[in-house]
Amino acid sequence: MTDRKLTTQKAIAEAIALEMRGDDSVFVMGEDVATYGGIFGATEGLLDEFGAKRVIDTPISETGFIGAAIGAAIGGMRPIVELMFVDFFGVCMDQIYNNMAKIHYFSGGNVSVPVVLTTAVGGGYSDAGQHSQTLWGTFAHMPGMKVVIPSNPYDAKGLMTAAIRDDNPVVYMFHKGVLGLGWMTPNPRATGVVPEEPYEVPIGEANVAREGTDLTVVTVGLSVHRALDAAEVLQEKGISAEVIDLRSLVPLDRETIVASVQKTHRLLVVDEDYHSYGMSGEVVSTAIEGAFDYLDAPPVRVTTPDIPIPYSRPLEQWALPSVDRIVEASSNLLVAG
Amino acid sequence: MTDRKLTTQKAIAEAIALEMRGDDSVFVMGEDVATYGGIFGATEGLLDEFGAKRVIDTPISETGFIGAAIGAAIGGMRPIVELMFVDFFGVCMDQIYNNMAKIHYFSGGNVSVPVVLTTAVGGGYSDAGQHSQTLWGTFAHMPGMKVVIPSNPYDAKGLMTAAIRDDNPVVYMFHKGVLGLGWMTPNPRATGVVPEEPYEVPIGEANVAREGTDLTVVTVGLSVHRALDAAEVLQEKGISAEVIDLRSLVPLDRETIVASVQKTHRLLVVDEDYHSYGMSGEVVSTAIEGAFDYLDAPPVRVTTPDIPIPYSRPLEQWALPSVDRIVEASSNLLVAG
Amino acid sequence: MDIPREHLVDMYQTMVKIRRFEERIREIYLDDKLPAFDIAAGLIPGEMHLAAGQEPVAVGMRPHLKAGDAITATHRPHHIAIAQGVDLKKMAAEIFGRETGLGRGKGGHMHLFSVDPAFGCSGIIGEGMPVAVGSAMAFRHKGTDNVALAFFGEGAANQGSFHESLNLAALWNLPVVFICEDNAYAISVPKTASTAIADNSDRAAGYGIPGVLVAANDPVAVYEVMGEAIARARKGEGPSLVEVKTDRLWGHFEGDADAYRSDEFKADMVARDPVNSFVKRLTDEGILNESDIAGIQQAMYDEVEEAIQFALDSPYPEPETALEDVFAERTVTL
Amino acid sequence: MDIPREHLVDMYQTMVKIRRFEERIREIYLDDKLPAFDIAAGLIPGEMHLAAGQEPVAVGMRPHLKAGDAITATHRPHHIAIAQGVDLKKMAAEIFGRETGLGRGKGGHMHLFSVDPAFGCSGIIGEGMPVAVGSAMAFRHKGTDNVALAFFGEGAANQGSFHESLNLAALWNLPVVFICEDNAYAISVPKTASTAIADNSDRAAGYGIPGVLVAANDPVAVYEVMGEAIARARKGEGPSLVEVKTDRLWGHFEGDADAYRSDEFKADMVARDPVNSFVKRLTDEGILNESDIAGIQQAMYDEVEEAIQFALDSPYPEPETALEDVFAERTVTL
Ligand SMILES: Cc1ncc(C[n+]2csc(CCOP(=O)(O)OP(=O)(O)O)c2C)c(N)n1
Ligand SMILES: Cc1ncc(C[n+]2csc(CCOP(=O)(O)OP(=O)(O)O)c2C)c(N)n1
Ligand SMILES: [Mg+2]
Ligand SMILES: [Mg+2]
Repeated sequence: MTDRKLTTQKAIAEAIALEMRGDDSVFVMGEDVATYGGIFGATEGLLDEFGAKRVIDTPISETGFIGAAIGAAIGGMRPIVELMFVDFFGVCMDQIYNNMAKIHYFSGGNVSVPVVLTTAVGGGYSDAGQHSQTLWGTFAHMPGMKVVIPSNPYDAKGLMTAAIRDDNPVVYMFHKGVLGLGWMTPNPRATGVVPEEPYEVPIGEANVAREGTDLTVVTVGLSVHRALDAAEVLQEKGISAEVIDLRSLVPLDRETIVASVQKTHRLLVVDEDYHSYGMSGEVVSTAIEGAFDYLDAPPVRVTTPDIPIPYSRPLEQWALPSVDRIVEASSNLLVAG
Repeated sequence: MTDRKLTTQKAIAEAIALEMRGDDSVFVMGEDVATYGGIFGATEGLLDEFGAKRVIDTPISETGFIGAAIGAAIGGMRPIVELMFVDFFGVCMDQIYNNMAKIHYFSGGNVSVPVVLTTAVGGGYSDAGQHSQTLWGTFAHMPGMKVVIPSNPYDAKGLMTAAIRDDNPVVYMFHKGVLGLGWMTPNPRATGVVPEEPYEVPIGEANVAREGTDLTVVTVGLSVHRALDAAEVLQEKGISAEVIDLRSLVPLDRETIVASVQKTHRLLVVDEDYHSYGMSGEVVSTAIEGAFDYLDAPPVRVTTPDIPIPYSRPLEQWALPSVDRIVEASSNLLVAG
Repeated sequence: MDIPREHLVDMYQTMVKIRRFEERIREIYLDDKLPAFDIAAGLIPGEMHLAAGQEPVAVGMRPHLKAGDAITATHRPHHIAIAQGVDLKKMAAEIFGRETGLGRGKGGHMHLFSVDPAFGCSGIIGEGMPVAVGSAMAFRHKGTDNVALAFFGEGAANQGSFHESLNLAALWNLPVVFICEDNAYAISVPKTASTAIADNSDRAAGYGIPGVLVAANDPVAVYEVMGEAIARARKGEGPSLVEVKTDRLWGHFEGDADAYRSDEFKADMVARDPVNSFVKRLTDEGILNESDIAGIQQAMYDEVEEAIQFALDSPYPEPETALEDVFAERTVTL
Repeated sequence: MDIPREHLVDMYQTMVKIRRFEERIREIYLDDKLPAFDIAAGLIPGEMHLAAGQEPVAVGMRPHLKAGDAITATHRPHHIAIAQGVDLKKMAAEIFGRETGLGRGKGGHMHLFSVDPAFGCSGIIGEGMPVAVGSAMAFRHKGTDNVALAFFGEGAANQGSFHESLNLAALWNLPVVFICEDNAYAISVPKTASTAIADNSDRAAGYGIPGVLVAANDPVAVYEVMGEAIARARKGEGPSLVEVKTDRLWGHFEGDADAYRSDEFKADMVARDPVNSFVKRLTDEGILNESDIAGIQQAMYDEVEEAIQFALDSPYPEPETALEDVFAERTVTL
């Protein structure tokens, strides 16, 4: 065991490389995944090691190549296919939710579709309304695909390993803000100790990222970092926040949410996705269903409002969940009820 | 004022015809909307009256013709464009949620996109996993489009009139089970009195379909019928259920939900859409946020589980919300808390 | 072309089997739905798209297939599935929603999936074409000479996935044959109202691949063209696009009033029924005599009846099994 | 073809304006991001796709446009917007995220929308083509002779929406001109790795419409071909597909290391810079002299600077205005 540190982006690429070394049926395909190494570096270095037959640049034909990943998976391969930004899902969602996610069911369990669909999510750097969404609520709403969202390098590697080895379709969402890319706003939490050997982080288990006693903050992705930062501010105010990193929306680890709320009696959900009809409502409902009698105040949601993500920085920064908003909502929650 | 009765399907077609007579910029386009009159009859008779220039059969090119509706709307038309089944959204969602729904915002309010997107939703007749979904949670999750779902002929006509006259994109979902089609399982609630003149049902106002005092059942679409039927059964058991037909998911009439729950102290949400990350969670959260202190028991959800909708009748009927499931959940809810 | 007798007989047999299957499904489907048609009622509820008339497209490829080839078909899949040799009993059981069905009753008639032979279909127009491209990628990776076949209607040829799939297959020189079943209608919309050009086979040029038109709804013509296209793909020479002008004898789905096609059009179709034309030809050419034909019919009818009986004898799935098969168990663990 | 002098001058002027605009945006964009590039920082945050080198595609159509024509462009939209005459100040203000911008700061550089002239663009590849088809439907309905133009990259030509849009426009004989800006790369992926054939203009045959290749990155060549295509559309003779081989002089977005293109490739592009070639030609042909050129440059530089100054002087929107403009007020009431 070393103390080697990696960025999240390099941790993802390493997990893929390790699986590709061990399993000839694993291959990578997508726009700019080969020569460029992935716009967000998730496939960096793979072309050099594995060559153009296993690391394949595609045309801009998401329906075509994601559908092809399905066919290849049915045919015995384990494709990792990249949808460059989750925002582009609208040109190819049929293949994802109606085909990839349902074939196993339609076949009564006879056909497996072990595709890993990687995609970049999230805003905060003024990439405007068609390049800043998270949309995890949308993917998690539709049955048949697992949905994982790492927030740090360790989980990123372990979840990728687990995703590749899983016989089910797994949507693997990486938030641009947690990758540790050189051209994004620096984020110390995007670098961390990552074991060199392969390991799995089990899909469907939330992580208590910080223990606390006064309220539970449930979140995912970059907002985990915001929540951890907010927890430090809150600590100074004498408020002890427990931070839960869901890591996986499907399956959702409802037990961990409920247990934490039963302990803290208060729930704040932080969700970078749109406010309504998404993750925040599901987490609130989960807590209500499992811990109604324990709650001292109604759960509160800090989310992106139901607006397209605006471009201009003051608008965007105001709209997305921030440390300030979490601190404020937590403080209010503590005096409510 | 006459007592003329219409089916929901004919009420929709009548609303369109009335607007087309009054406004030359209104036109209809979609697969099988002209000669066939719409697979679900929503455009029946329109070709005969308005001709092939205003009632246009399209190729199977949903991205193409829904995108074209956007261009036509920006150019001053008021297109009504049909996506035959909502299940097909995956081949064209980009045009819907990234383009139609966002242009007004991106333009800072300068460009309007008055498109009505009609689409059939719902299951219950063994049309299997790619033709039975409701997916309203998916559409309602993404900002910039209104989402309406009539449950009866009167609302169907009034909401269609309001949708056509609205300067915003409106997704108009008609549940196949409420249309009163001759080839569907007969449904007496699918026929009702409809005024002959044009009128609007305001978008964003829920309807208290039945008043009650013991619990609130919030639902939409065909499940309104199921809930009303269940309410009658419950009445016999001495339980008085209030049934709220949301009619519109965007905007969502949160006030009516909250007011009802404040009155009854108990909430059951019935949602034919998938259980997680959708409408049911949003309604529960709305009640919690607005009526936490009034609730005598945690809200309960009767939904379609997170599985693709199965074909075989015993499987499908078991999976979709039914009168029995509503009665049972309501009865349990009354003794809970 | 000199076609081996057994191929001709095989194609004829399969045509009879397909037609019989479609007829029986139709009877049973309509039986308990008429006079008051209720789509949700009866032994076979839901939509039903039958392929009577399109048998030549299905059987023409049959003699050229080999083990391991993969097929994707459409919402109108029975003829193709039968021609590829999908287990008829399990297929019937799926259509009847039984536990013994290909998908344990979860898929129904638009969602028939078989592992061996590798067959899949779909209720979404154009959904299967990209999947066939992926099957071909797997073949190439494994170094087999298998071929993937993607069937689709002429209506589907205006869907974006057609374009993307043909470009991908051509670009990567993959062993895929794309077969357009041109029955001139997409539900009620005639091809003239959906397609800017007369023949989809001409669109092959946009991808630099061969595009071949089979202008007759004739198994032999299909056999010849498909033979070449499949051989080409097997040899690693890349994809082709084949278009067959065929006839959908019945409505788009059962229960369709079919008012959008003229009586004359429908009468013409019946007059050129490909099963009749083919049997006539085989008789004229002395390949089959009347007793051969009777024997084949009997055998095929029996096989179909046996499959349907299997379905009828099979139990419905338990309601709670609806929750199963959403996710596969992991096979690989630490 | 005999091109009126004022058209040549107009095209040149516009090229200079475009290039200057792109250069200034680039400077300002990079200025406060380097040496430690942070995409979220600076006066212009976010992605920035500039079109230096592609000016001929934009200016060649310009003299043929008339009031009311509608254009959809891509994620690389500035050159087209400028050539169509979109308000340069409001456009700059939008790029700088100001309240006075075309979209009140909500859209940014990939989402520039103008009502008059009718211009829109998009961050999604292939999204604008269907919209242009719809603009043309509106023109036809209103009985104007306006034309819709859809610009897209050669990468976008492999997206399903290309196929659907061309088929629809051809089928309905609509006044649309589809213009493929073939700069040989889609981010890092060369056309040879994305497109099964050499020239997208050849795909026009799949829709029965004219497909014309402009093999030179030259405004005059574009002018001629676009003149014909636009005239054809105005006369009601239907759509065309035009493909122009052009050059993206800089990276895909600012900050792109552009390592996927060889130094030689890049040097060749610089050597054939279309602004330089065009000015040389105009000088050689005696259409402009040195003082004309200096005058034009000064005027264009001034206009660009004025627009940027307008943007810089404009306030940022108030944060809460993020909640506005999601929905329009109803105009029609009971
Ligand atoms: C994406 C999508 N759009 C529309 C439909 C509805 N639909 C089902 S079959 C059909 C017609 C298909 O025509 P064609 O491809 O010619 O096949 P055919 O039915 O003639 O065999 C349509 C429009 C669908 N299933 N999927
Ligand atoms: C549907 C979709 N897929 C992928 C992208 C990411 N993307 C942005 S620009 C681009 C390359 C576009 O290439 P091309 O169409 O040739 O235009 P160019 O950038 O060369 O002007 C890609 C892949 C996107 N924006 N939308
Ligand atoms: Mg057809
Ligand atoms: Mg390009």
